[in-house]
Parts: sequence; structure tokens; C-alpha cells
Amino acid sequence: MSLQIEMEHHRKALIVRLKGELDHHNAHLVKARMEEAIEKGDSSHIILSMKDLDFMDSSGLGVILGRYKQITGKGGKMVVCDINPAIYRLFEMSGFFKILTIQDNERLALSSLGVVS
Amino acid sequence: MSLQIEMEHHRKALIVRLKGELDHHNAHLVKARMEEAIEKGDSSHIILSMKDLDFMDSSGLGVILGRYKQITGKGGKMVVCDINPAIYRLFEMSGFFKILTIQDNERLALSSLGVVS
Amino acid sequence: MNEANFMKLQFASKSENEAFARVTVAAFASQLDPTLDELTDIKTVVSEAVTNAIIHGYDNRGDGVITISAEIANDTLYLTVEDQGRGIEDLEQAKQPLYTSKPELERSGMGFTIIENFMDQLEVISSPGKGTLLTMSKRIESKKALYN
Amino acid sequence: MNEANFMKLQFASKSENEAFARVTVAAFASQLDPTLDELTDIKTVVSEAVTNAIIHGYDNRGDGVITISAEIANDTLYLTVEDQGRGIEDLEQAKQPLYTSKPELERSGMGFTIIENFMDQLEVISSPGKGTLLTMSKRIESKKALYN
Ligand SMILES: Nc1ncnc2c1ncn2[C@@H]1O[C@H](COP(=O)(O)OP(=O)(O)O)[C@@H](O)[C@H]1O
Ligand SMILES: Nc1ncnc2c1ncn2[C@@H]1O[C@H](COP(=O)(O)OP(=O)(O)O)[C@@H](O)[C@H]1O
Repeated sequence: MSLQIEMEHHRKALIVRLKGELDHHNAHLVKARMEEAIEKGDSSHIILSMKDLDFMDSSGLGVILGRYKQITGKGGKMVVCDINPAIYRLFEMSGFFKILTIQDNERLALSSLGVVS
Repeated sequence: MSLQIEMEHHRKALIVRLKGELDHHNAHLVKARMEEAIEKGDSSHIILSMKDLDFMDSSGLGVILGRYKQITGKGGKMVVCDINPAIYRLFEMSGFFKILTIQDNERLALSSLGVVS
Repeated sequence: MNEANFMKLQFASKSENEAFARVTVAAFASQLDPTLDELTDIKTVVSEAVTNAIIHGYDNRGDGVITISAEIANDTLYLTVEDQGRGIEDLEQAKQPLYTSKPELERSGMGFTIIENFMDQLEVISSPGKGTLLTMSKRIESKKALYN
Repeated sequence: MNEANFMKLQFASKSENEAFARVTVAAFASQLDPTLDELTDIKTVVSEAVTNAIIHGYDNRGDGVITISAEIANDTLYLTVEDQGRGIEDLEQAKQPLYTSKPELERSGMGFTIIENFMDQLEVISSPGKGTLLTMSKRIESKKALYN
């Protein structure tokens, strides 16, 4: 019932892997960790991997939207990958697909950003 | 959160494998299924395997004691095997080891009864 | 499983209880033998309603009490989530997709929309200064129905 | 996690709620970051107390109400389990290992003994015709204490 946040810099992309359950209780952690990495790091883009995210509610939508605004404000892009069907429905309902790019997995996300090694 | 009961006749022994959680809610099922098998079958002994039993409380102790009395009343023996530490403590607390034989696994249980093929 | 069953849960308005509330309602609802998707819907709805009570109802103070009740009657789960917090002034506005009164907290404004989508029915009763009561229901297409 | 947290749960005296009650209290207690052994102890104790309320308190009728309360203060879990059932006439006898008033139901008479063993403290208040209240506590050797 807890959340783990894993981060990896890959060329110009910051890969963020969320594992466990993302809700209001831990959304501020995701915000703080990502905000810091975006400000300090030299990544232009964010890849958000939800492969091992078992649960997410609208508090997750809020924190993702916040980071989307942050990275696009710096001229970067955000790609979300490995979304399970339940989270897909939340994205759909909120019209996120109009602004977010989604990809099946990290590899495709990287290549869509043109940062594959 | 439910219980599965698997039964197998092996020579003169009835092997009963309990899987899941054994409590008051389903103890009567264990009683009914085992009672029937003991009465109808031609098994002299019972081997109770708890390898995949994740939870048991004192309702389990009651139904085991009941079957112990039933099989010994017919001159048979009862061997319990693959007990996890939590269930071991329940057995210990209730003095069950004075009457029940325990073995590490089914194979040893069978050979202790002298019914290995 | 056909006789009505019920439970009522009360807990402190602390964010660590959001996961606890989800697990509890899901454990209760599992008596209806829902699919994994249905269970996720229910967990999400509980999470939305409880989070709203904490953030909006009690302004993130941990000293409020949140009450959940659940009843299973035939194949339907009836659910209520209640707080004695600040209440909602304009309910129609609150229910608009993407509307939030706390954008500074990075709220998405999607809570009510999600609840309405995932449940068959939602009724909200709220009085400013008194609190908010959500009454919901969801029919579970019980897998067991095939055998009974 | 150091501020006190609490929850209160009420449910119908039906045997399908035994597992539900175990899961709920375990989910709440998990905030103390207990070991798996400690969590199993807590689940077992809840199972014993709730089963007793159902079988003995309410004589297996499903129309009674069982109330559980739990509080976490510092590193200790405080737990109560209450019914408004038949009550216990002779408490000393009831607590004897292997004593049961319902041997015909294959009860082992080990419920109270297990509760006393698995919890640090047990107090029983019971009045015949009125009901039974168990008050218990257990200190959790929090793994988190190492880091805080
Ligand atoms: N329990 C509540 N108490 C007070 N206000 C609430 C409550 N639930 C919802 N609201 C109001 O309704 C608005 C919309 O809620 P919701 O759709 O869940 O979005 P969000 O929680 O992201 O703001 C909230 O911003 C708040 O103003
Ligand atoms: N909630 C209760 N209401 C009434 N009687 C109870 C209750 N809990 C326990 N008792 C009495 O105490 C006895 C001992 O309980 P316990 O040690 O749990 O064994 P068991 O449940 O196997 O009978 C019971 O047989 C019953 O007579």
C-alpha cells in the first residue's frame, strides 16, 4: 500500500518509474521528487513509466498534470508508458490524451523522443 | 480469503490438503468433507497437509481435533505435516503435540505410517 | 450471500487512512465476487470520496471523522461516505469535470466525474458548515450468479 | 505516524465477516509497520474475538452487530471487540484453556488462551444478557523505529 519512485537519467530524458499505489497521501512525494529532478537535472523530457503502478486515483492525475506543465514550460515533452487499463480509463475520462503522448513501453517512449542510444 | 480442500487416497491413507484460510466460516465444510471421506472410504489413516494454509485460528483446532477423534475411534492414526510457524504455535499452545504426530512433509508423513508405495 | 450484509467504518481524517479505507471497502465488497475491474472501480471511488472529505471537507486537518457505510443487498453494493466538514456551496459547479476549488494543491477536479462514471448512481447531500454525504450504488455482475 | 490514529468498525454478526474483520484490522495495524508474525497474531486475535461474538454472543444469529475499535498511539495498537449478545456468566471458567460451552460445535476452547498469548494485555467486561467487551493492546516493535 505504499509507493516507490525510481528515477533514471537517460540522455536528455528523465525516466520516472512509479511502483505501488499513487494517491493523495503520497502525491506530494512524487511532486517533490520530480520537481527537484526537473529543476536540477538537465533533462529536457520526462518519461513516466506506470508498469508497476497498481493503483492511481485523481490525485495522481493532478500531480502528472502539474509535472506536464512544468516540463512543457521549459520546452520539454512528457511521455507516459505502460498504462494499465484502469489508469487508461482515468486518463481518457479527463481528456489527458489530448495533451499527453502515450507509448506502450519505455523503449518506444525513448525512441518517440528521439533519445534512444 | 477462501478455503480449498483437496483430497487424495493413497493406499491406506487419506491425504487432505487445506489451502487458503481456515476459520469458523468454513470449518464446517472441512468437517463435512472429511467426515464423509472417513466414513465412506477405506482409509485407516489421515494425513493433513497444511503446506498452503495461510491462516488458521482456533476453529481449525476444533475441526482437526474432531477428525482426530473420529479416525482414532476407528483405530487409525492422524499425521499433520507442513505446518507453518504461526500454526505451530497454536498447536503448541493447545497441547496438540501430545496427541498428534507431526512430520515435515507428506512423504515423511506417509513413511511414518508405513504406507509409502 | 443473498441476505443483506452491512458494515460501517469510521476513522480519523488522515491521509494514511485513504489506503486503509480502500482496502476495507474492497474486502467487504469482495463478498459479491466482483471482477478485478469492478474492484478497482470501487477502490478508486472510495479513494476519491475519502480524499475529498480530508482535503475539502476538513481542510487537511487530521481531527475530523469520516464515516463509510456499505451494504450488500442481492447483487448491489450500496455505499455512503460522509464528513462533518465545511460542506459544498455550489454543488453543480463542484460536479463539473476539471472544476476544483484548490488548484494550488494540484487537484485535478476529476473526483466527482470519476465517481459518477464508476458507480451506477450518485447522490450528494451537502450543507455549508455542516458536512457532505455521498450516497452511491453499484450493481456487481456476480460471477456466482451463473451457478446459483 | 506518531500522532494517534483511530478507526471504528461495525458489521453484521455473520460468519463471512470474520475474514473481513481480520483484513480490516490488519490493514489498519499495518501503519505500525509490524512484522508478518505480529500481523498474523493480530489477525488471529481478531478472528477469535469476532468468532466468539458470533457463536457465543449471538448464538449464530446473523442479526447482531459487532463493533471493533482500534487505536494506534506511539508504537501500540489498542483494540476492542464488543457485542450486545448473551454475555458470559462465569468469566474465570470461560478463560480456562480448553473450556468451551459449545463442545457440540467442535469448539476447541482455546480462543481466550490464544488472545491472552498473542496480545500484551486483555481485559474482559461482560454482563449476562447485555454483552461482552474485550479490551486489548499490543506493542509493535516497529521496524521504523530504527530509522526515525
Ligand atoms: N467532502 C467535500 N467537502 C467539501 N467540498 C467538497 C467535498 N468534495 C468535493 N468538494 C468540492 O467539490 C470540488 C470538486 O471535487 P472533485 O471533483 O473531487 O475535484 P478535486 O478534489 O480534484 O478538487 C472540490 O474542489 C471541492 O470544492
Ligand atoms: N462474546 C462472547 N459472548 C458470550 N460468551 C462468550 C463470548 N466469548 C467467549 N464466551 C464464552 O467463553 C467460552 C470460552 O471461549 P473460547 O476460549 O474462545 O473458546 P471457544 O470459542 O472455543 O468456546 C466460550 O465457550 C463461551 O462460553
